[in-house]
Amino acid sequence: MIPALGAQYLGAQLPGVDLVPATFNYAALSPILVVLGVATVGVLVEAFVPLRSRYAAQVGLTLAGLVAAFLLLVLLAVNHQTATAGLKVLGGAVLGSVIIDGPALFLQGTILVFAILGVLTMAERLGGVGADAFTPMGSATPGSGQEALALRAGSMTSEVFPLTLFAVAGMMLFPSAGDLLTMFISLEVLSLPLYLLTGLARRRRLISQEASLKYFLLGAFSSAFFLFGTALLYGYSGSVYLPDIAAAIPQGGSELNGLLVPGVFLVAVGLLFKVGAVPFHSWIPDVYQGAPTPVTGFMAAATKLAAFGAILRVVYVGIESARWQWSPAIAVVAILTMVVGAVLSVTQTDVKRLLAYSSIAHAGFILVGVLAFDRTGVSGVMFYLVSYGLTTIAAFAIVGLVRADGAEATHLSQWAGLGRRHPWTAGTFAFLLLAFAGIPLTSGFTAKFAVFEPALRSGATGTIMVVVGLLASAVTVFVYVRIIVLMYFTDSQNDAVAVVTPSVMTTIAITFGAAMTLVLGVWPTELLQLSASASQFLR
Amino acid sequence: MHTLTNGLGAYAGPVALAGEGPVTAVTASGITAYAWLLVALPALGAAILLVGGKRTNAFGPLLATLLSWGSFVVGLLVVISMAGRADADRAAHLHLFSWINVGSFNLDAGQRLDPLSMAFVLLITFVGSLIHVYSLGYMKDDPDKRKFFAYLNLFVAAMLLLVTADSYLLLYVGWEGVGLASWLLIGFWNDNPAYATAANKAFIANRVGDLGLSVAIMIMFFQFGHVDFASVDAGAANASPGALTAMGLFLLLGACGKSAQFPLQSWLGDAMAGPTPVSALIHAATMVTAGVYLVVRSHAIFEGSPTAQLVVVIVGAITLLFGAVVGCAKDDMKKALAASTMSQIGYMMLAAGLGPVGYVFAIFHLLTHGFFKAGMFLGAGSVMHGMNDQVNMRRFGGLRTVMTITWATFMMGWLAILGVPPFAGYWSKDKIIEAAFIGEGWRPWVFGLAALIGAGITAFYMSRLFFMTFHGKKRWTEDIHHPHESPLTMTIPMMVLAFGSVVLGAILGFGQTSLLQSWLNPVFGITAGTEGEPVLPANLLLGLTLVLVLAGAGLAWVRYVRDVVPEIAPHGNLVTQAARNDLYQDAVNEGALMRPGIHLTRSLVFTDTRGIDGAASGLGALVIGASTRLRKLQNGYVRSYALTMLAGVVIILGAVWVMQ
Amino acid sequence: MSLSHYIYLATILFSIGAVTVLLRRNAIIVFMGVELMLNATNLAFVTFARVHGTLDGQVIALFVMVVAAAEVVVGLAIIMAIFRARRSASVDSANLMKL
Amino acid sequence: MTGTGEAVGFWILGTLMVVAALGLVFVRKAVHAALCMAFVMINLGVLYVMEQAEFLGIVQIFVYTGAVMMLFLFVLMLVGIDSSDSIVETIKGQRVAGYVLGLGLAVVMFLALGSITLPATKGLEAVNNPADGGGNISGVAFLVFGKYVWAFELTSALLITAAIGAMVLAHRQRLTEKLSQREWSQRRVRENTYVAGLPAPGVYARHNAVDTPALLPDGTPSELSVSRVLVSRDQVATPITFHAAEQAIEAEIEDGSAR
Repeated sequence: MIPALGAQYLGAQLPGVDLVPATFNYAALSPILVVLGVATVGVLVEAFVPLRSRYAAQVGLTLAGLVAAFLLLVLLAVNHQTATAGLKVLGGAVLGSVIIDGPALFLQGTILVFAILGVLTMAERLGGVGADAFTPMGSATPGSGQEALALRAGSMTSEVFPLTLFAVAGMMLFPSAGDLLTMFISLEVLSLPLYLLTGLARRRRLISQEASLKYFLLGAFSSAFFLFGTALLYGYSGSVYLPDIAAAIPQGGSELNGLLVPGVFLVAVGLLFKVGAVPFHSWIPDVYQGAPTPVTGFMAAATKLAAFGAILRVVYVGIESARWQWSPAIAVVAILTMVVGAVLSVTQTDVKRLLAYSSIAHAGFILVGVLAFDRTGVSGVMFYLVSYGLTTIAAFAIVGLVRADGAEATHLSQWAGLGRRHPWTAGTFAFLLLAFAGIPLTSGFTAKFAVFEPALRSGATGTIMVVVGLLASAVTVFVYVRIIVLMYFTDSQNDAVAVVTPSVMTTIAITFGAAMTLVLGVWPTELLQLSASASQFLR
Repeated sequence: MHTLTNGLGAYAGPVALAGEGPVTAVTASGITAYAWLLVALPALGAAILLVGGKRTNAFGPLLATLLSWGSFVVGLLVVISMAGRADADRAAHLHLFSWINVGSFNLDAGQRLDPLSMAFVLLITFVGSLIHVYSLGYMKDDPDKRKFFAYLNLFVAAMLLLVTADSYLLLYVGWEGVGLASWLLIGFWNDNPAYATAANKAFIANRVGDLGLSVAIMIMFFQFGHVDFASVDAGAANASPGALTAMGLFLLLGACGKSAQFPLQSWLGDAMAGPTPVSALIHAATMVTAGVYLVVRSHAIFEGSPTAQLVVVIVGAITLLFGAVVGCAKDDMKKALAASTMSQIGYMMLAAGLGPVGYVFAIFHLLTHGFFKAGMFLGAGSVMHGMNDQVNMRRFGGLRTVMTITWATFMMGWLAILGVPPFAGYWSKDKIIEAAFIGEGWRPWVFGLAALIGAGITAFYMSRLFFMTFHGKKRWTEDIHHPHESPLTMTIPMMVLAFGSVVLGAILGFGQTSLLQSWLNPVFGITAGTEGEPVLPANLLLGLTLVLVLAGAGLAWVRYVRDVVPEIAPHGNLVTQAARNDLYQDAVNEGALMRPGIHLTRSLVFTDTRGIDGAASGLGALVIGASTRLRKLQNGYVRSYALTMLAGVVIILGAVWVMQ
Repeated sequence: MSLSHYIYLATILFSIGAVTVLLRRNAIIVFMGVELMLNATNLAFVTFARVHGTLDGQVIALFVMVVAAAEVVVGLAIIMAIFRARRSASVDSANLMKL
Repeated sequence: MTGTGEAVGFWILGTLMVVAALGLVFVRKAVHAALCMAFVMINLGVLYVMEQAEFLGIVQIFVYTGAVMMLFLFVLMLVGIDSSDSIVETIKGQRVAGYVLGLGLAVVMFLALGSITLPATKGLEAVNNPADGGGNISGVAFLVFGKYVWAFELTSALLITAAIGAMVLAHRQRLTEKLSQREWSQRRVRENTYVAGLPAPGVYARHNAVDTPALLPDGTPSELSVSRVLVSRDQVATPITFHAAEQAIEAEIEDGSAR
């Protein structure tokens, strides 16, 4: 906080510059600040706490920080809730750079829940010294003596926990950023740790590093597009603040229109890349496959949520009034995304890749809701993100437990007959798959309904998208049922494949995810109402 | 600087609640307010048995049976209280909870308790509970008995949810629930791969049907904005015939899947792989009739679309003949009964498609059929119980003396299905035949004759089954020494059902305005005497039917009692062979309709990557082909990925530029 | 000379950067292509700042440099790690995962 | 509109920059590409100064070119040159498609930009040279610590992440005691391998460089004498040329003795 820079002083000094001093609303920022603070403490833990107690310290600290942040957030939301308007907005936390309004609170809370579940799965040790999913030493060459030595010496990359926290902070800021610069920086804050986490898998290190490289190069490529788009929009409106851009659109004459549309699309490229929309999706299968499985689950759930939150904000706060210029193209993207995601998942033979393609298809379904241009669309999208995320984290946590000779057995053929030997695990997984397929009585159905319904009402384009969406879901049903049949009705060929017994942490994550998948399918009203009351963006 | 704007369109508040539509359904009160117990009791049983695990092994089956009876008692009380009210007040609506609340779409979960649903409730809970009792004996030595009872309870709960739901969506939940329970029970002995495959076949045929149902619901939603019965009924009055036809046809597709009607009939025979009580309950008495319920429940839609109605009648007529022909050639006792079920449901479907004339008869036949068919299936189970699980009728014969009770109860069912007066079938089936002859032009002749001829064939194959099993010489295999009568837990339910087969028809159907008709009156609003006259005099039809039935039964007596029944099936002529092969329904389906489905099944169980190639044909081929081709774009080179991205950017920007 | 020439120059540099990403196999050069794209963006920001008469564009460009610097560190670390494992900095050799 | 001086500067620098940037696509050696890049960046700095962004121009040259590009060069040196430097295309159609798309991007952007007319340039004179003497640097500072202070603080998270990332991926913690020279020699004797140490590279008479293997008495090169890294990178010089010269001398001596 810079209290010394008073407004009068600045105004007197620089008449030509429109400067306003920074005002921090610490209360509104507190959850993010807690997460960032704990992350920094985590870095210090890395430096000062001896190896023996480092794991416990990091995991405890991280979980405590996340829970504290969540509680603060709940307090924040409850304090500003009124009976009629639902979640009241809090206003710009820092001069409009960070907007804490209904959607922001809702999405931040969800990210924290995802983060808690994600950290629970990441911290799984399975009897080892450090987290089982992560390499003992990131810098050691895969398969080298150094690596074996590190394993014996009991070293671990406990840095993953502070890194995760930094990513979480970035994710929380991403959908609440009020200007494109803050959005860009949050994008990087959430991406950089994820690039690193992707490359730290314990097993199949080469694939993991490859995933990291691909993610990084394509991510940097896409954020360059985002930035160029921001530059064009800045040129268009003279500001990077979303409300300023929105204000410029109606009065902007045709002479600058040439900047607006390319600017919007280039910004969209950066955001659509993060959600994995076709044709910006190609990183998803490779990265999801290569990353450590708990990271994949966390990433799939939380990044998608944060990025869709940012899309919602850009669309509804910034560029909605120009929507006739850009929404047809994005509708095409949505249709392509659903079709390509669904069709490609048919021929996948690796569970993680299959879920990755399914995640692409889901991004398409969610985009349909975004394009409804309606408050119910916003709440539908938010509901979809919550239910998809919870299901995804649980599903990837289960994938991480199915092992053959200590390594994850991700090839589909290895899952044959799993239902006979591990009925509970396979049953839960089958249920989660049904949720992905959108079968009624699972959250997947309610969620699909919540995004398709506003789209149907929005007009002809919406109807076309919904029809394509239904056809695509029909294709994906085949894919998921195939796995279920494989688990229950084929004879196992490989007795070496077994489900390892997880610790209580992973069990909590899986149970919570699966239970919520059921609850949100049978009794979605509460969350639907919450998301509806939190769907008003502050402009 | 910041203002709370509402530029995204006003937030749509809650709109009219479901169930408060124009149809006069009073809010449930008294015992009716506890109708949720109908579903809750068996659901609780399933939950206890599944969650409780092995601890409930000892008392679980008994508990499940008691809870099922509890459900029956609740149903009975509701019916009694309903009977005490005036016609107009009989339909009650019970609001359960606010279910889905998405923007402008509000749907509450609730139960619609009207005479139609309560008729089903009584059938399901009564037959279901009897079969619970029967299973106590039948499954006594099965190690997984507890799971079996849990699934049975689950089935009863789902089926009751299906018939008491107040909206298509909640009905769909029950619909899927019975599908799940059926799948679990068919594959109950899934250690045997053939049984597991059968379960899968049923699963897939049902999914095709479900797709139809869900599409129908989507159309309804799109058309009316609601999916509860009240609003749909109200909306159907003003909807365009085209939309109603679309809804009707998709509903029919759903009904065909669940009720094993042409062309989705092939799974029912294979479903006999499940334990026999399951076949009796699910695949004869209750679940397979859900399609009929759906069509009757949606009568407002079908009445608005003569085309859809005609298709229903055609499907019913085809299936009733189809099932009858197949039934003539089957040597597997259960499969013959399954074919008969298919055929009888064809009768109901036909009746339901005839319009207001036929609804009551469809439901009437459904109820009587539920009794006598369940009774016969239990009889079949009893025979299998005594004969080391044999099902080949050519190795039965002369069981009358050793299984007297089974023989006697089975005979009641046999007489009932034949339509011999005064047994139950006489009252219901002959009415359908009569109704089929009502109308103008070619229709009464085609459909009436189909129903009439069907009755004759039915008499033949059912008598064949009865005689081959219980009469004639013993043709038992060597390993069977002492066939024995089943224990009381099994025979008592059989006796109860046999009693029903005898008297139920007369109770419900006697008189000018029968009991059932006046009971269902508030639902359909039919008054007696409005149905018109058949093209042939009713008495002549009755006589013709009886003659055909006698002829059929006589032929069977000549061939299977007087003549010697060969232990190995004779080669037979082309027709027999075709019938034996289910009239090549699998082949036909595979070639024309089910081909994608079959290939799906195959690829569903693939275990290696090459399995995918095997799936490459039919509809799936399109998707899989596209998938294989698209896959090549994912070549692993990061530069290619970047290329895709840049191409996307350039194409979008270029396209937008061109548009402007 | 109109200021839009600067924007045209930025666009050209941005496109060249993108082509570099598509065509070069050395991960480090690919990464330099991304850097070139970011620099082109900065040029656009600085030019638009001049058009609008505010310093915001310059400040944003400054932040972009900071972000790019952080990105460079992470990126080069990842490239180094891959090089150590594979003895190759070619982005094409990293294609174990496909289809 | 700008002055003539700026126009001339723009056209010269702009042309040079585009040519240098194209070098990134076309030059074969990675080091040359990096130098091209550095050249573009320095010119960008100059353009910034021309555009009244003095602070940014200086930062661009000092920090970006001076630090970031040097980091690039440093890593390039570490990684060395290998086949990846080649500009021969291995993915079918990639090169053509790349050119087409690059050109396409430029064309669509040009079309879009061609349709705009920038508003009258306000210029930065008012903010850069106000009457009270605060300059460009103060103006930027006030914005960084005023309006954009949150972004500024947020970058700290990025920098910490980058630091941890570099540590995680590049820092190798020493897990075993470092052996002293004495211990090394003791171990060699104990294991009885290379007791006298590995052969030194390239010291055979005519040549000495670490990439040249030593020649064994029978004239074959000794793999042991060069670093494994060089071998795997295929950067080992062949000793055949020296060997041939050697034989030529020997032949000459023989000839002489026979004469």
